[in-house]
Amino acid sequence: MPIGQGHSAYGRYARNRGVNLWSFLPEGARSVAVQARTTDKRRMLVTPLGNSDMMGRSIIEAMSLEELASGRQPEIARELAEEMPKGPYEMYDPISYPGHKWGMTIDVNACTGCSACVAACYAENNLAIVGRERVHEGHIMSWLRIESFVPSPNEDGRAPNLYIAPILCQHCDHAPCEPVCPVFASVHTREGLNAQIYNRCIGTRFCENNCPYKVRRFNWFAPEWPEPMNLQLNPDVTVRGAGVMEKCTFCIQRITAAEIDARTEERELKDGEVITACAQACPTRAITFGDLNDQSSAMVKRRVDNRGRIYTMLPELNALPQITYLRSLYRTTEKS
Amino acid sequence: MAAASRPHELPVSEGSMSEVAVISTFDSDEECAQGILALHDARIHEFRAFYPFPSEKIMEAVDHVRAWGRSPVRYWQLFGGITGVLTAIAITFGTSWEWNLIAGGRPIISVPPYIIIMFELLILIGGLSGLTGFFVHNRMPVFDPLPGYRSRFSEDKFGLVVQCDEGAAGSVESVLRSAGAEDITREILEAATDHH
Amino acid sequence: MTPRQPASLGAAAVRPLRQPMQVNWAPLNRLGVVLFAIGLIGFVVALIAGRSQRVWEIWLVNFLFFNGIAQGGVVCSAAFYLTQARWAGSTHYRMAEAFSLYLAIGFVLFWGIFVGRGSIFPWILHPSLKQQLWLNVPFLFARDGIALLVITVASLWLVSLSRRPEARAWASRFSEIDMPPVAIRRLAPVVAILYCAIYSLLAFDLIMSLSPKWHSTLFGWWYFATDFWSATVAMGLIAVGFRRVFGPGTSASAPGVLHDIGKMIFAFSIFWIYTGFAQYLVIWYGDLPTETFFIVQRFWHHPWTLLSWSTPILIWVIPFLVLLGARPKRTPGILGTVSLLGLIGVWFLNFILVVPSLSRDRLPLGWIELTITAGFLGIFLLCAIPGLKRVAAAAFEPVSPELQPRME
Amino acid sequence: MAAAVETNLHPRYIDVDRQVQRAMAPGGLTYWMWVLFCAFLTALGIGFWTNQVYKGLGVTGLTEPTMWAPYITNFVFWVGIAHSGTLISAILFLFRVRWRTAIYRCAETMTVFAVVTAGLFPLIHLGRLWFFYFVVPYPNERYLQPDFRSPLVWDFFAIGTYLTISTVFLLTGLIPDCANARELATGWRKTLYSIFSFGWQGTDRQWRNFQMVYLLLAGFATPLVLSVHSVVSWDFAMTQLPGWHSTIFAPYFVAGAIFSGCALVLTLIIPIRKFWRLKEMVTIWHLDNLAKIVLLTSLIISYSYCVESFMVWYSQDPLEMTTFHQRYFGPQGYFFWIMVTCNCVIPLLLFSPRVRTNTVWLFVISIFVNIGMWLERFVIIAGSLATNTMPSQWRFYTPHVTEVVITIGSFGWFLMNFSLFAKFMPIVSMTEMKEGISWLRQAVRTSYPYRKAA
Repeated sequence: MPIGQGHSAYGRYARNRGVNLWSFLPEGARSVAVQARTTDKRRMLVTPLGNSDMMGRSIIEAMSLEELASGRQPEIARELAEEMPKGPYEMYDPISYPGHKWGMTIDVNACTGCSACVAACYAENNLAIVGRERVHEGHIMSWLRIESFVPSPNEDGRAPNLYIAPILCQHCDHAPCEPVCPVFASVHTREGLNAQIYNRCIGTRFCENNCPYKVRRFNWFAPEWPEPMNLQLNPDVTVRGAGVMEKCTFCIQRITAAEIDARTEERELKDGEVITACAQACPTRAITFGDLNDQSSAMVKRRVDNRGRIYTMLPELNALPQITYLRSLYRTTEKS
Repeated sequence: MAAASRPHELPVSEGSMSEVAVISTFDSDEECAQGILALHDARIHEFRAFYPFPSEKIMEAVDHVRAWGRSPVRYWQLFGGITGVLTAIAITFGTSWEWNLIAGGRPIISVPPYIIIMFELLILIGGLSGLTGFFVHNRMPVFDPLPGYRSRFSEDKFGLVVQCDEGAAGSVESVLRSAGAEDITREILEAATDHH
Repeated sequence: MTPRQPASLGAAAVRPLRQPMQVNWAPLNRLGVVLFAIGLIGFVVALIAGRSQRVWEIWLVNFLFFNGIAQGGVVCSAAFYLTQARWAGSTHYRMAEAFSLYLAIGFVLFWGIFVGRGSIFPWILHPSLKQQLWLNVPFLFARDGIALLVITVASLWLVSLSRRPEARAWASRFSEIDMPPVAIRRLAPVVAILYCAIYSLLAFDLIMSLSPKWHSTLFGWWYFATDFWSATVAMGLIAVGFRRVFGPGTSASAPGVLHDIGKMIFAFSIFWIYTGFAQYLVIWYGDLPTETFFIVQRFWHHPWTLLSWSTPILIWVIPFLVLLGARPKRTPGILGTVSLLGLIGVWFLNFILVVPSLSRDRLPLGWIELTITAGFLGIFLLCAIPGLKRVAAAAFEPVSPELQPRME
Repeated sequence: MAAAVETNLHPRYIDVDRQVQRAMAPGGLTYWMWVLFCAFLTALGIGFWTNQVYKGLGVTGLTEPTMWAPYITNFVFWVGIAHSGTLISAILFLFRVRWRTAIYRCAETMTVFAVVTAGLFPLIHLGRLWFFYFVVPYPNERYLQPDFRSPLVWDFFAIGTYLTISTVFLLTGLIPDCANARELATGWRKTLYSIFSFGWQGTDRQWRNFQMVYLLLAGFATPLVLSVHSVVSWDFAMTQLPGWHSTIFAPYFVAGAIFSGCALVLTLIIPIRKFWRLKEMVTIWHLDNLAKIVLLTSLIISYSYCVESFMVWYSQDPLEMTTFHQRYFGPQGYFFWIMVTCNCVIPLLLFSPRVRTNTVWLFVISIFVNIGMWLERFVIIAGSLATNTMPSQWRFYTPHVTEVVITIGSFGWFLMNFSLFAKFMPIVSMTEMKEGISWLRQAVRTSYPYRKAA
């Protein structure tokens, strides 16, 4: 049962939203016995997530400390490597990105699932808040979501209790969403970003169909921000209208602002100058953002330092995501 | 008549007498085809056949008699098709070059998908151009009906119309009658119409 | 008007130059024997020299190629019955069935693959845990052997029915609603359905399983369409050959018949490129490594590039461009050349489908391949002679006057 | 039936005219009630569409992973329906198959209006309908060009070409017929037919060019048929989505299209020949042959289902395995089994000549086939999207009233257009029927002796 949520303050829109279970507990209590009974009140239990079974797919990976120490890959990675063809398989010539090429490293082991990144993303990018009923309909607008999977029974005792990781647009080099767009609304920038150009979008929703990570969000209705919520909108970010597809931009407004600053000061962009909202908000520093072409950037270093743990989601699709995850770690001796 | 026995000497479309259209009606396409061959044997070439459906017998007779060859409409279609492919190449390659946008890591000029556009425009422009050719060569739409047309020629009768000088009309009629025309009438033409 | 000739014979129903009994089949016979002997020697020498992989991979290529022609021909004949095609009386049935005798031999030659299985199928050496339920030696050879036996028996049965007088009489009558004899009417769809199912199975088992990771759902369909096309091309070669021997006066070599065969070659070549392109495009776009490697290796990597690109050129580009008009279809020299190149193209295709899966970086095309191919060709020619004799006989059968495009 | 009395083994050409004229006679009350009913359904659909455009696509039951469910299903369904028309009119023309003459006009009319209906659905499903022209390649001040790599742009070209060429083909074939009708009609109808006959008089030169252009259009329409539904299938096959990404889709969809299209021709022509007394023209022989095509294409799609399932199992691809497992045994698995029953099992009845020559059986089977084919597209589209690569994002589609009404409205729209056209234009080609009518009568009498009334 999630705890620590709910609001009692922050204005009329936030007040009395949700419940903080802590408030029911006596001071200093770490556990309490409760009695459950039916109240005959019906309330929809809503979750944006569907299936909690990962079905053995390479979405959130974990490895044991022993495997890490001995340099072995976990079973799922070995299986996937086995499936890859031995010979050449690239249909397209690689495209070069001479300037910056933005990427991200996410340490799954450091992620606690606190959802600060999600909140930061909502605030930074003017995401529409749709409410419980429409979340139930499947109309949630979050660009970044915390996924949690329950390990399958056969992995019992050999995996963490729960797989948790933030999932957002992977900014794939071979982005499946891009070529299917008829109007170039989904297109790659010369800095390796998977951009979504709202003005071009006509809402065919083909991109989301072909997105293997399902991170694109469609404006089913025109979003509304009642007074005075409209005043807290980020002026650097467009507000999208009805019928438009949207998704994570790697906070392109921050990238652009930093690049403009650097250009006016006639200097190179420094590592760490651009930081996405999610990375900024993450209390455990699980998310690092940076330039892949800069070999000394913290993001690249983090990958290099943890090269035994790196993986990309669903590698068999060859989408070449620019987000690299670091596997979660667990001890095999630990029983769950 | 004597003319029927000496068909080679039939004067056709000569002199300054007024022109007439000799309109013969046939009951079956078989007879109509025979009529066409009879006219050919009589060295009469200024005729026009009307028939309500594309009868192969008549068409064969017409092919035999006239040195038309195959319809030029096919060249319209051919050149239309080529134009279509070239147009498609121009717009697909051209805009890709111009915009130079990366999508999904695919090459800027991605030939396999463009083949589909080429094919569709081949069909589209080729088909429309063939239709245009059809209209042009048939001089359609026709606003003034051709001399000698009878409404039953679009229903159940076959017509052979010969344009000739009034003096020659008699001999033409006898040729047609001997071929099996069931009904023959004359229509005096006011001015010479174009024979296309 | 002069009495109409059957439309398919065109205007050129001229007196034949020679009668069928005057044809000397001995040179063809001798050629077959010589080629077979060469093949046998090559086969034995290569096996003694320990080149078993090369022997058996080319064996597989030739098995697929020649069986494809013979089986495709019988299915052509079944398709003619299903569509009640009577454009050359009964002659085009004889042409399609000309190679059917080879099917019986092909069934025997299939077991050569069983003998050489160890040097062909990679999943025997490196069994895949996931796929071994399907890819294991006893099951594969049992199902393919039974399937081949079934379709061979059904095909030969159809051919024997088709050669009966009542079928021949039906073929030289003309009325569209008039149906072929009832036994054929029942068997022809069975053969067609079996062909689609079994040749898909063979394509999956004998070609696709050579690269066990690769799969394409259209592959079976595309493959049996290729075989069907190779049979139409073989019919084209027969027609052109008979034109050389008998002149344009027979119902096997008349310009109208050449024209109709040319149309078939043209149409099915387009279908071939369509199904081929449908696979290429989907794989190109889908960008899944387990699918793309098969194509990337063949089309973009040394030493396969040239052979791979030559197949669509020989099977589609040349037939399409050359046979676009009516005149080239009626010209024996052109039709013959296109057909011959097409057959070579199909052989290349079988080669390029089979061999790169087994030897990734080297192109094995030497004396072993040439002699064994010659041996197969020899057997094929020897099997074809009785069938060709029947074509020659049918070509001189008088065509019923009812064989006209229109019944009055 | 009255038709049986009039049977004449040696009909005159004018008999053809009379029969077709009878079908074109001013409609009675029943006819106009039917047209009004269809118009009402259309209006209902338009109303709901307007509401959807005004409020946003959220009024539908579409959700996050099932971004395309009913609209694209309808699109594919109607495009599929459109295919048999060109098959019958063009491909069978090239093969010189004679049974096409009596039914090709009906099939072509169906084609044109089915494409018109199909073309609406990409628009209906757009998020921003008012910017649909962004897909059209033309020089513009917004500095926009479509991406020719996108299957949706191929769709635009393919559907546009198909609509144009099939309309041209229909109208070209109508020219001599309209000339015929012109001579028979009076009043405003005479003006109508005069316009559509373009002054046709049937001279030898006109016919020669007509034959050539008709042949060439048929020759162009034939590969076009293959390409259009292939392109439609590639909307799905080009993606990486398990259940969509499959090389067999192109020919399999084409076969499915012809399957459903021929079934709908049966659905339409059986009542028409009964109510408008065209049994002398559209004989049981025609229906028998149509049924054979339905059977053949049913076998092809059964083959495709088998190969698809086999290949999933053969490749042991975990993503595909899960999707197909869900397709067969998931929460909406019953759709799949209904589909298999309608598409693969019920058409097997057509192996029996008795069924093939019984109009009631044929009508019922054709309805089942259409249900099955609609479900097939639904199963592929909505089902595969719901069980995608990210298990956390699975969500099955449930319809809301908007899609249901718009779907019904599309049937109303199609049937309204078709019924109007069939009443005002010759629904059986008079010119082509004249050629072989006496042959046809005699041949059918001798070949179907056990169905005298046909």
